[in-house]
Amino acid sequence: MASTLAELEEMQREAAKGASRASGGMREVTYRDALREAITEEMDKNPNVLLLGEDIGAYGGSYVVTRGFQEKYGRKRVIDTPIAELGIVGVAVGAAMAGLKPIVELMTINFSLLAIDQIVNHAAKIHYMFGGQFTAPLVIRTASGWGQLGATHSQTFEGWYAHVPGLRVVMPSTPRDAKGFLKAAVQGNDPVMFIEHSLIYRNRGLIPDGEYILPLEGAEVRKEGSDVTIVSWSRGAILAMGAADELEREGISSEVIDMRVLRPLDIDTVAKSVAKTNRLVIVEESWRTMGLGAEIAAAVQEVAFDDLDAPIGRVGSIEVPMPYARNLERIIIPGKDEVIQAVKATL
Amino acid sequence: MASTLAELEEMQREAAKGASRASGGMREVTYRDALREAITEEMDKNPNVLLLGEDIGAYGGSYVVTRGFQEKYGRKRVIDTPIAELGIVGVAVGAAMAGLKPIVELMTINFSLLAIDQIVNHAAKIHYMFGGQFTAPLVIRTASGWGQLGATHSQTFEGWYAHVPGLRVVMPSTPRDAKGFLKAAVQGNDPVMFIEHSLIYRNRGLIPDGEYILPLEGAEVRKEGSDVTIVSWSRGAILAMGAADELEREGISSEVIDMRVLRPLDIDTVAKSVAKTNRLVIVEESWRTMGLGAEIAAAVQEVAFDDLDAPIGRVGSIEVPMPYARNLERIIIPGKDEVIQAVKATL
Amino acid sequence: MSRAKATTTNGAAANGASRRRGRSASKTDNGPGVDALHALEKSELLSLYRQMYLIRRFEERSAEQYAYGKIGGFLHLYIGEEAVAVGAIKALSPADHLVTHYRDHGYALAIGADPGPVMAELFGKETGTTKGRGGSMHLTHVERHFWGGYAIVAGHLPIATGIGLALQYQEQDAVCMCIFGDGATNAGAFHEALNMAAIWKLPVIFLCENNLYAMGTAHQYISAVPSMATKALAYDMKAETVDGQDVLAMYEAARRAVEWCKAGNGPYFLEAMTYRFRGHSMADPETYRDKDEVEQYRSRDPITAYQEQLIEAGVADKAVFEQIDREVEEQLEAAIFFADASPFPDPSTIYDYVYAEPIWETIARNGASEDSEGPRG
Amino acid sequence: MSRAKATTTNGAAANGASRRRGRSASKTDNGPGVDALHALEKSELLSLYRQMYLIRRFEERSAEQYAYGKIGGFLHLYIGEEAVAVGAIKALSPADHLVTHYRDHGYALAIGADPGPVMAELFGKETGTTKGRGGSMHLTHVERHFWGGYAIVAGHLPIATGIGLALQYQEQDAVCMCIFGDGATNAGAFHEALNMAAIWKLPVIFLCENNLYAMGTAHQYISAVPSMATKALAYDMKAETVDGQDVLAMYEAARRAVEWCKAGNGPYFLEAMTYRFRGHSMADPETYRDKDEVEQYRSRDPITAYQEQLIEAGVADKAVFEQIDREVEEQLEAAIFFADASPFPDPSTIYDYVYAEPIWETIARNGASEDSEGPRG
Ligand SMILES: Cc1ncc(C[n+]2csc(CCOP(=O)(O)OP(=O)(O)O)c2C)c(N)n1
Ligand SMILES: Cc1ncc(C[n+]2csc(CCOP(=O)(O)OP(=O)(O)O)c2C)c(N)n1
Ligand SMILES: [Mg+2]
Ligand SMILES: [Mg+2]
Repeated sequence: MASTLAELEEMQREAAKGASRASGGMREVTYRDALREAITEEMDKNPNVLLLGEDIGAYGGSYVVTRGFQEKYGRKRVIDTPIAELGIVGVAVGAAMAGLKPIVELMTINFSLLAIDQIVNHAAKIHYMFGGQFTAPLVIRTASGWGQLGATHSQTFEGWYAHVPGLRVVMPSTPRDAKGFLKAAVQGNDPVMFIEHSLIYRNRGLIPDGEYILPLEGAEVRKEGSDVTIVSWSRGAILAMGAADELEREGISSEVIDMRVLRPLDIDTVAKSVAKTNRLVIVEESWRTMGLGAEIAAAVQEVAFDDLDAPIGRVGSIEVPMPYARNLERIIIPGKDEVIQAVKATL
Repeated sequence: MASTLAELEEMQREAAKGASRASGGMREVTYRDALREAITEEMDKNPNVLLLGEDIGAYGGSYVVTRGFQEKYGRKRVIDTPIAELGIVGVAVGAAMAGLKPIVELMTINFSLLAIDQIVNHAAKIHYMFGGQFTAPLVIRTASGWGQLGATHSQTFEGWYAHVPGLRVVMPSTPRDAKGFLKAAVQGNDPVMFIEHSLIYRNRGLIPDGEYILPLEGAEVRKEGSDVTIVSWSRGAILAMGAADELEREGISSEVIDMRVLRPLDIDTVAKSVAKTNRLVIVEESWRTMGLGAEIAAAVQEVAFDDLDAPIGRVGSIEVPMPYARNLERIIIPGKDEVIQAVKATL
Repeated sequence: MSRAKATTTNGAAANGASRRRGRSASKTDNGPGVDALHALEKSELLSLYRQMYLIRRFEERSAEQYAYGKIGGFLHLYIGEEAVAVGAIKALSPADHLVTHYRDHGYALAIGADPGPVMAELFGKETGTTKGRGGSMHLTHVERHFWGGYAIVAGHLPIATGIGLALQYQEQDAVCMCIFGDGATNAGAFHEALNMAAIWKLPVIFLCENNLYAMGTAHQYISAVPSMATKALAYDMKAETVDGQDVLAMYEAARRAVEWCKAGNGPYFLEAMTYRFRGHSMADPETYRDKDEVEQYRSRDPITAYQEQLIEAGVADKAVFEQIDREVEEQLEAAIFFADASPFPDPSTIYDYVYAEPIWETIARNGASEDSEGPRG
Repeated sequence: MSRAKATTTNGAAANGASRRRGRSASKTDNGPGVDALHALEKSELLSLYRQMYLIRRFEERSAEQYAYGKIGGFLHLYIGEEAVAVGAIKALSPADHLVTHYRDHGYALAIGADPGPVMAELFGKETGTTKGRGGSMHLTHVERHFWGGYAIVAGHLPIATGIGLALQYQEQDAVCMCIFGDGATNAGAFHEALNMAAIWKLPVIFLCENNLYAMGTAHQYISAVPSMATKALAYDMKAETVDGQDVLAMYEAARRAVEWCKAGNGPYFLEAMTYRFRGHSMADPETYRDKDEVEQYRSRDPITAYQEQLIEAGVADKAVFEQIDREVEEQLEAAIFFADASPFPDPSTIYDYVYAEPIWETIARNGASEDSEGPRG
């Protein structure tokens, strides 16, 4: 059982070794580089893969994920688009229907609201509405995050996308998941919302040396424990690990689950854990009311009612439009202390 | 305790009598006419109230709520807009900031996705982001509903709006609430999402004779009961009453709560009821995953954990893009049978 | 400051001189449609008539079936506008692509969909063009790359642009034609799409059916300019306005557009002036326009006008048309029979097509929707 | 087909002949800005200089404070574009209204906000223009109806249009000026707003700061037309392109726009050609443009050019400018001191301003967020 992040990485290294034995081991990369590898591998392999987005060319992408790609692949395959989120996603939907494999970058998930009609009413509907005759297998990469960016640039709407049948929604927290999921998304036949996080691009982690993909399904137990289950995803999962670490020192053993894929949602893995720990705390950066934690809590109490010894706790952001002032922002976004407090409340 | 819809109306009549004693009683109107009364009363009183929307003029509104208003109030106050949901809402935000009181009609809530950036990133943010210096007190009227309208025209996103601090979200099920809430929304100083339902415009109900407003807060117990609590809103609340009726005949006594206001959410009233019945079923027309029922379930298990004798049940739509075929549509939207089944599962 | 590119129609561009026959032209000048009248084979000319008549009668029968309760939801009839679809589609080759708005019956039929599956779709049957899933607003014809009707106004313009991007990317000798109404030109999606199509010089024909109304609102209240083609100026896009009630003029204009795009010149904006003779959908009370106005437009019926034109030009006589009409009636009788006789989708298939990849085990396991306790879980 | 309305700048419209003084004009022709040079009082001319210099130095000091870690998030400097804001705002009267995008420091200062509260806002302090809630991108100045900077590209164009609607509705003799970049003209919101402003003939000045780039992408890759004013053609809207590096030309053009709107002619599209000397924001690596190009534009610095113009015209000498510069430096020193000395918002006020009406009892009771167990419940 891992009790520190270093130990976890060791664990992951071990676990992944098995998977990548053929290619001879693991190496450490940043979350950003993991994404870059996924994109280039897929572009090198499949000439129909192309990138569309604002400032992804000469500027290199607002979070520098696509730097150098336009030089390498040319303007035909790395297209700087106008600031027209609705149009860009729509163009990608059409291109995907007609046989290309577009990876759209929306600078941040906040701007995805402008494209949400294309995502929800078009991309997610194409396959069903036309009786299975067409698909729109585009990948939308976008970033959640915050950092004194103000009310309109600090939100995260993963829970909304998780509501929509027809979409697959992924929100990886590690370089390994980021690369494996992104490759799976590109190779798959369904529209995928692929949500990154601006504050973890520089995080480092181990990935298998060779090519690998991770199917877009399933939560993962990041750390085993016996007293309480802490569930989160994206940066929240890292926060949860940190909190678990500290709790461990106080003698509280927590099992940490990274949801990773938000639609379809793997409630099963959470329920299994709760059967063991009998306690659950969900951690998210979103506003708590109608954040994804609501669904997880509602679904878990349904399947694991008798296993629960305490109310499921939810930790989320304070429900206000994000103020700019850094002291307020720090209070609003949940931190380790809030997670620890919520865990203790269940004990 | 009312056990039929007729009895409920009788109850309401009685209850409302008190409130409207001054104006001498109640009268029966349709949901549509209740809305029309609210709009005309507010327009007659306040010259700054104006209507904006697609086809609200000569066409009379897609659900005929505004018929005749352009003749009565002129083109200045009843403005047919282009098909430009984003722009319309944005215009209303600006007009509201500058002192007008716009009531925007978005034909259906499906199209609100095109305007969601203006609703979430602008209307809901104005007051907080500018430190309380401005408000954007517009009212957005829109309709949920279905009826062989296909995948893009049969959705309902009230749960999404309930996620957003800064917005008030209302979804009335009765003519009385429709009128009282709409007037409160128009008189208020905050942006309001006012969500109607296309399948209940012709429903009749009693409203007080004179002028009245209902503050935008609070769930309402529509029927008292002791064995189980059924929570819903909008058309779902009517469905729940029907199911309760039938359950009553089988000897199962259910308490029915109409949430009515979806932000702020009145969990307290639900929790109080659950303290009595120890069982809860939530009914909604939305997809269940990340529907508003998720939040209600998550919040109730938190505050009423020890009161619950069974998992909270959720009834929602089958999670597929709505097909056109009527036989499939009927299966997808929950009906009385599904509610009854879910109630029995908690007993 | 860019120069105006919009022109009015002229018959100069369309020609098929090699196939020109010695038919006498009734019109003395070489106005719109005359070249086509000369260039097209008799069978082609009659086929245009047949298609228009088929659409007209299909719509009339649809209205009737709607009244019987066999069709639900919205039903947007194409009556009065038949010449636009028929003329435009005539200019497309099998390699070309089509995307339309919800008023799509005419396009489905013009591009070659069988009336049977189209009617079956309106009935919501498994044998419909989208297996009863899409309904009236979402018809398709896969073989001819008709990617469907779309019900969110202007939402399909970016999609058509994306198809155009794919055609260009894969260096195909094909265009994507995109149909929408005058009302759609006021939506942001329209402008975002046109801009991208223009920047990237994509082979997309933006065909605007200007029927003067968006639902119940006349264009002057919702568009700053009366000509929708004006809007192409903002993108320096080649544009043209054509009489959409004249099937041959329509065809010629569409041909010019196809040629322009295939020559690598980028997109083309075509505005077809037309009029719908019926309400916006079956629910429309038509309170927003004068009976007189409607009557005036009805007197310029594209089908009877074309019939007269062909008779005058000596292409066919009354008997030929009567024969066609009879055949169409039979075809529609058969289509309705087919639709009636077809089964509704099997409820057990309700989860089919949500995802193109198989639903994964996790979702099946966690019981959110598909668990064993029944569909609603 | 509508006729092009866009014109290039000419100095003819702006005049204030009655107040013309006997100052000798250095330019022989009556080109842009010359009328203004004659018409404005010396104090007004110097005030324009002072404002530009204040903005320049404010931005430089902001960059410095950012480097010290006192400012967070984005910081979009206005350096190089000062003449646009200063010239444009000069044309507004106190009754007029202003809405801008996130690159808003220049506008806040030009319209009269104190540098102290503006700097305090950048620091996120309670004494800032929005009490530390909005930050750099959301400055305001309530007294002068500056309704704020907005950070969603083009999202504020409909809002400005709505303010214009309110002005017209309430028959006020005022305009709403709306500032945005070249990149914003490709967004749907831009078009939806312009269309409505044009249909309803609203008193809105759409002032596009064409600095040739949207973040790191040059306009030719993302706009189908090089002149943003071309896009006004789609709305038959009066349009003009002006040299945004010339503060007097800018003022004259803005005056024409204000007069046009106030005369009830509807909206006016003004495209100011400008250039930002620094990166898009502090995070910008500036990999997308040549150093040479930047140097070339820097050599046409709007502030030094104007200083020279005033010296040449005999309005002031070096000593006057040195005096102004010193005063500005002191003002900024005081502003930074003020910002530094100001408190951060009190955490107990974190729920203030979410709603304009008091938070109702229900939400307080149900403990979703505001319950007694602490802010996160
Ligand atoms: C985004 C959106 N807003 C509103 C509607 C409702 N609506 C359906 S058709 C229509 C009018 C469209 O008019 P036009 O584009 O001129 O096409 P026409 O029906 O005249 O062929 C409207 C407003 C919709 N389907 N989508
Ligand atoms: C809807 C939206 N998309 C993307 C962004 C990110 N973004 C911020 S500024 C900007 C460029 C805007 O360029 P322009 O309109 O020319 O203004 P400038 O910064 O040059 O003054 C972009 C893409 C945003 N804020 N909003
Ligand atoms: Mg139309
Ligand atoms: Mg720019």
